[in-house]
Amino acid sequence: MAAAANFPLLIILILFLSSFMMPVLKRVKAVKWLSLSSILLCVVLSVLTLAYVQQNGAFLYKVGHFEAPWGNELKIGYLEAIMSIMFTSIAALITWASFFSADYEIKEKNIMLYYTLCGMLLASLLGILYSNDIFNCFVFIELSSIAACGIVVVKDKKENIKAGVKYLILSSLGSGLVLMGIAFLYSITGNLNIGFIHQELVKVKDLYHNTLIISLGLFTVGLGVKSAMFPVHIWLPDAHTYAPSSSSALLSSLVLKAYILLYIKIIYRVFGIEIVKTLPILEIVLVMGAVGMIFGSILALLQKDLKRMIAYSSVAQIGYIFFGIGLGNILGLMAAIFHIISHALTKSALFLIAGNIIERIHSKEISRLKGIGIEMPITLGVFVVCALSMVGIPLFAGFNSKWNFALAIIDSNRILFIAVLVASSLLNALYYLPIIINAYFGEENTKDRVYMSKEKSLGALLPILILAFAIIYLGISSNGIIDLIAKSVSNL
Amino acid sequence: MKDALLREIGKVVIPFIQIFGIYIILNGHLSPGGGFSGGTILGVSLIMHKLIEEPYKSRIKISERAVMQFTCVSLILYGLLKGYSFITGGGEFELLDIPLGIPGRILSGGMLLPLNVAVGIIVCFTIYTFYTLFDKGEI
Amino acid sequence: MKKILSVVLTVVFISILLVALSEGPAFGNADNPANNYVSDRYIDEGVKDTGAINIVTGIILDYRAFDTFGEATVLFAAVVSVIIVLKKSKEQV
Amino acid sequence: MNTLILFPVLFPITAAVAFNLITFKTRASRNIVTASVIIVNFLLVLLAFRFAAIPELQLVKTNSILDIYFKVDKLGILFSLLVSLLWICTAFYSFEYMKHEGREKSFFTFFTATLGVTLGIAFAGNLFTMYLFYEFLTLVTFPLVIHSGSEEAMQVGRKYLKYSFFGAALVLAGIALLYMSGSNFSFTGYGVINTVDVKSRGLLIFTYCLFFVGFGVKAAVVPLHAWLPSAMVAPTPVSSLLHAVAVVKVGIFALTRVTYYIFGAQVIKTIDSIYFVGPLVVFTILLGSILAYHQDNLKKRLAYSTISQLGYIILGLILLNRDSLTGALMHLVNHAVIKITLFFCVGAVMYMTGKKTIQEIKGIGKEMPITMGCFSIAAISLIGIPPTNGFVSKWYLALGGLHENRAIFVIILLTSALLTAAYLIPIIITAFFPGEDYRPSVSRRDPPANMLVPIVILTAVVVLLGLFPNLVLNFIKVIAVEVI
Amino acid sequence: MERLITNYYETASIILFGIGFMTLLIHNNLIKKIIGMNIMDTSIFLFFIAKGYISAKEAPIIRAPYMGVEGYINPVPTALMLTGIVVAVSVTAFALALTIKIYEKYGTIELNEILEKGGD
Repeated sequence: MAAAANFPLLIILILFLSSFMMPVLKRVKAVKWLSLSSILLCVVLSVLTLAYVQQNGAFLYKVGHFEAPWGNELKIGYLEAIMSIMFTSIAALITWASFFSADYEIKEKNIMLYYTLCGMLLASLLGILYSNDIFNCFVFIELSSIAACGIVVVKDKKENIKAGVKYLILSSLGSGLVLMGIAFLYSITGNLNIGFIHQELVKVKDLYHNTLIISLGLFTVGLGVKSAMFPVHIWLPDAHTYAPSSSSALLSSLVLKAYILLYIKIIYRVFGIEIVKTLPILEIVLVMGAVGMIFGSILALLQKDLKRMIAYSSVAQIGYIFFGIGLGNILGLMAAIFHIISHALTKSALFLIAGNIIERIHSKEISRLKGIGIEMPITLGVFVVCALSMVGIPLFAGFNSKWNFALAIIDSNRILFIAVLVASSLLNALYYLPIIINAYFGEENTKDRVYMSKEKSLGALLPILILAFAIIYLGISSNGIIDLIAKSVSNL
Repeated sequence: MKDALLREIGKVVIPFIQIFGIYIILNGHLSPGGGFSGGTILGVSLIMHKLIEEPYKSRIKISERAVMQFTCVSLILYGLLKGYSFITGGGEFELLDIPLGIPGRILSGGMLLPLNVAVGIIVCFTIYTFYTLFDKGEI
Repeated sequence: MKKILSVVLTVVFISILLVALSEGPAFGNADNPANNYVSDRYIDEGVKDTGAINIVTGIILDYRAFDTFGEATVLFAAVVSVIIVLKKSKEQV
Repeated sequence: MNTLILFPVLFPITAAVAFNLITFKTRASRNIVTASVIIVNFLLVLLAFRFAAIPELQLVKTNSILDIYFKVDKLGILFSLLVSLLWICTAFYSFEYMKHEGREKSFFTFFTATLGVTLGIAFAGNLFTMYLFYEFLTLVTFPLVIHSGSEEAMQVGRKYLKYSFFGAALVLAGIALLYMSGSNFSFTGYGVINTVDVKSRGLLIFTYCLFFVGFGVKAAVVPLHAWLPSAMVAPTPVSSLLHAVAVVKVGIFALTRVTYYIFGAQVIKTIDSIYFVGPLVVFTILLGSILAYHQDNLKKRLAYSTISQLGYIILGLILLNRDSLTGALMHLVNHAVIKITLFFCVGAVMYMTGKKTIQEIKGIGKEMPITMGCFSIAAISLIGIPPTNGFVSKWYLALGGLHENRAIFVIILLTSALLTAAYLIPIIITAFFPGEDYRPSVSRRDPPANMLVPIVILTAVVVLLGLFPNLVLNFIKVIAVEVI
Repeated sequence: MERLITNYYETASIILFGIGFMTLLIHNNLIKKIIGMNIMDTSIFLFFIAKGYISAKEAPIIRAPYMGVEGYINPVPTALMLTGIVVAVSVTAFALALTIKIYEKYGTIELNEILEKGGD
């Protein structure tokens, strides 16, 4: 089992090396299977890592022969172990689903490169997750933003290029801010390793108060842009709408989350919550999160395009997560982390479903979805599960996260924010349920319409079914995961 | 570029540029330079070759597949070499240690030299790919 | 109007950052926090640890090789993305 | 044998799923199956009472909140018996009625599922389980509301969803707030909250108001009542059952649970919540009556009347003495029986003649004497004239008001009774005394037996409960003693 | 305040950073945006390198007379910025590629016009 300490690094290396191999391979099918099998291997390795962490506790892993402040370092605690399982397994499901939709959405010459980028994207996200070195994180951030942008423009349409440009510009803006934040931190601590920065910061925090505020502010805005925090989310709807569905699923469920996790690491590990509480940043994050919860939902309500609506719903859900972080207490952080998981499951399923529907009926309009529930019962069944989870009906994952948010709000003595939570979940209901209603009940409006849409094969539906089961499982028995999250939060 | 003067001078200059690039790559661990800078210079020489030889038949064609293969193989090589080092270092395995070599000689830097070469190849072909794609939309 | 606004914004943004700078350490001073035990060890032991006279190469290829690996991958990702964007498919050529 | 509790809840839901999968050859066969399912379920309810040794069941307990727990107590027995009996009547009524509405498959599927969910609420043993079924109730009744599928129905359906989810969200917030002051939410006779200190008082008031408004949405408390009248676009059996029994009564039932079984009467008294929620209730009673008076559409008039009558029940609940609680629970039963009768009668008129407004039904009493006769009896009962059951419950409500030395409530009750008379008597008068220009068109056309028999039986119950109120009253008095 | 004048390298780099940032944010022309991005990145490199500079010391290439820790500047920022430069180059290349494609598809590289035309 001692070898398990190497697994996180091994995961990153396997993903990188397998994606380097893909462009050389001759057949698309081989690329697909290589991609899936490497990700599946990583799932296994992540599970073993979690087992190892449960046995031995969190551990530091030096990459190469040199100790921490000199060499790069990975830190794997409960949080990283859980999240890497989530990342890899959701990526595996999305990859599996993309086998059936890639041919339809992506030109053949690009399919191999698409999987290359996906592999690198996943590896870079895991790199951001594991790395205990802030500059290392920056490199992976850049890699992930290029790769993420690449999987948006892989569909060679006019709108995709536009969305890609928007995404790349804002994304590099964010990276610039993050790098400047790193520069400020380096100039006052002389370290890049997260643990060592924290040690130094504790010593010099009174000397450089303004620098700390501005540095954390730069991180907040920079990572906020990348993870679509409310006022700077403007790239997200375009990117998520026009990208191929599997890319949208990856972007929404994993890419955004990696940046948020990095932000959590920066608050709790680099600065330390005691220092952060003396700075006025968390309040702003809290308010932005709350505003995002409401406005994201309102904007989603106004959309006519299915994927665009789901994208705006992502803005709202990201608002929840930032809101949880902004509360600044343990329960809030736990709620945020739990929501990261439940939202990743739900949103990836929703985007895959949207992809299936759009592929079948050749339209993105919500108003054209009438009666589709009868033609694609399984797909829409999973959609119902996801929507109920989003609305926060008990027995689904979304309820648990909402419940945790409520507890966190009460714990932090800001009871008025419960109103925001209530309003936001109501708005969620308002834009998800009409789709279901139309899908199942709007028969009168569909009498003269004949769709040729049929359910996809069971193999293609397997990923969303698994996701649906995961959502229900998280809804029914969240205890184990909450315990793990509690452990990970206490070990941050 | 159909200009005899440029072509002839280019023919003469390109080898020197390439030798300079190779020198920088190989001496990366001894003097300022290394894979990135050397690779860029090599890449520039390839671009220059393409520029001046484009209209003529004598151009040495570098196929897309070759470019991809070179890049990917170098990356894999880099990954394997460094990955081996990472894992042996991080996992503290008592496996075969790569010798560090004697400071000051070209073939000294232990693993640094092959790494620099791999990086050099990657950068070289990257620069070349960028150029050709921006120019014609094909490699 | 827009120009004035953007100039004002820029000035505001810069002055916010300069606030942080004004309490930073002095330029070129050997006692700055940035020049601490980390860089000392690189200089002291770098040659012995990595076998490279050029400490910078030693850092990027050995001490912090993981960064460089990521960096090479960034380059590769850029190549792949540029190919995706710009390469014309066969029928277009 | 504790799992017996689960059968009445799960059996209808399973049956509903099965209905959706099986295709019935004829209408009759489906009707027979549906009827048998509902009757069997009634027997299952009885069986659960009879044979479940300790009537409680811990189904799932994954963490401190997600705790699905069923318990049968006297209030649950009262409610579940009421629901399952009325469901049988409605089933027979709708076999006939739904013939002209169409899409019977979907109707009976959700109709049956709703029974299970409602019984789930009746048997819920703690707050979370109740909340769970409360959410599901919205989801399963929603297809019934939008049954016709028309654009208007869709709009109303969305309205219904909005209101319901708003209420449920408030309830959830309330549970979360409550969670902070203790984690045991099983329903217990005198409440689970024992101590109220000055510090937690404000929070408790706030929490109670959240619950009140949250469940009040379903119980149509006034600022949140608008969904109820609009939901009358649904077919009559749906309006009658859901809006006289299942949905609104679930709101009341949940409020009872929260008030007496979670907070406890003593705590509610201490925190003086009546000053916060009382005005709403009074407003509900008066506004409901006044608005009912202005409606021409018969179903809408009945809907507003429901709002006002629900106000009575809630008033009884929040007065917090034994008599008022007895009156409230009594009225819960009585109003259910009366209102369902009224709706059935109006539905019968609509079914036979297609007439919907008061002007149209001139002289209908001569054409459909039995139906309108029953209507009159029920109406008289609703106004509260002895010897009908409405009188009994109002008597107790008034007693409760007097107990509290608050004559104002009695005055409100009387005023509203007058208003009730004012909006119901004209219907009877128009029906039976059309005036001189009325020419009888057809002789007798009372509805078919399937519809008529439930109406007559229910009317008989109305009278019977008025003559022998002790049948129910004794049982309710025991409940009242148990909680105050 | 005097610190700003003594640290003129860093002050200049911050000013450049602000200019680059705002160019990237506000300008409509995509090429100018990319130029802004490069100014921004370069200013950060300048900032980092200035942080690593120690007056009157040599570049960290250790030749025969080893001068001890006191003899050389801080090598870390230099090493980091090598990485940073390559990253910036990659992003710039990708952005330029996208700009070319945008021009092919929309016939303009003004972002506001593209957004207007884009519609859906």
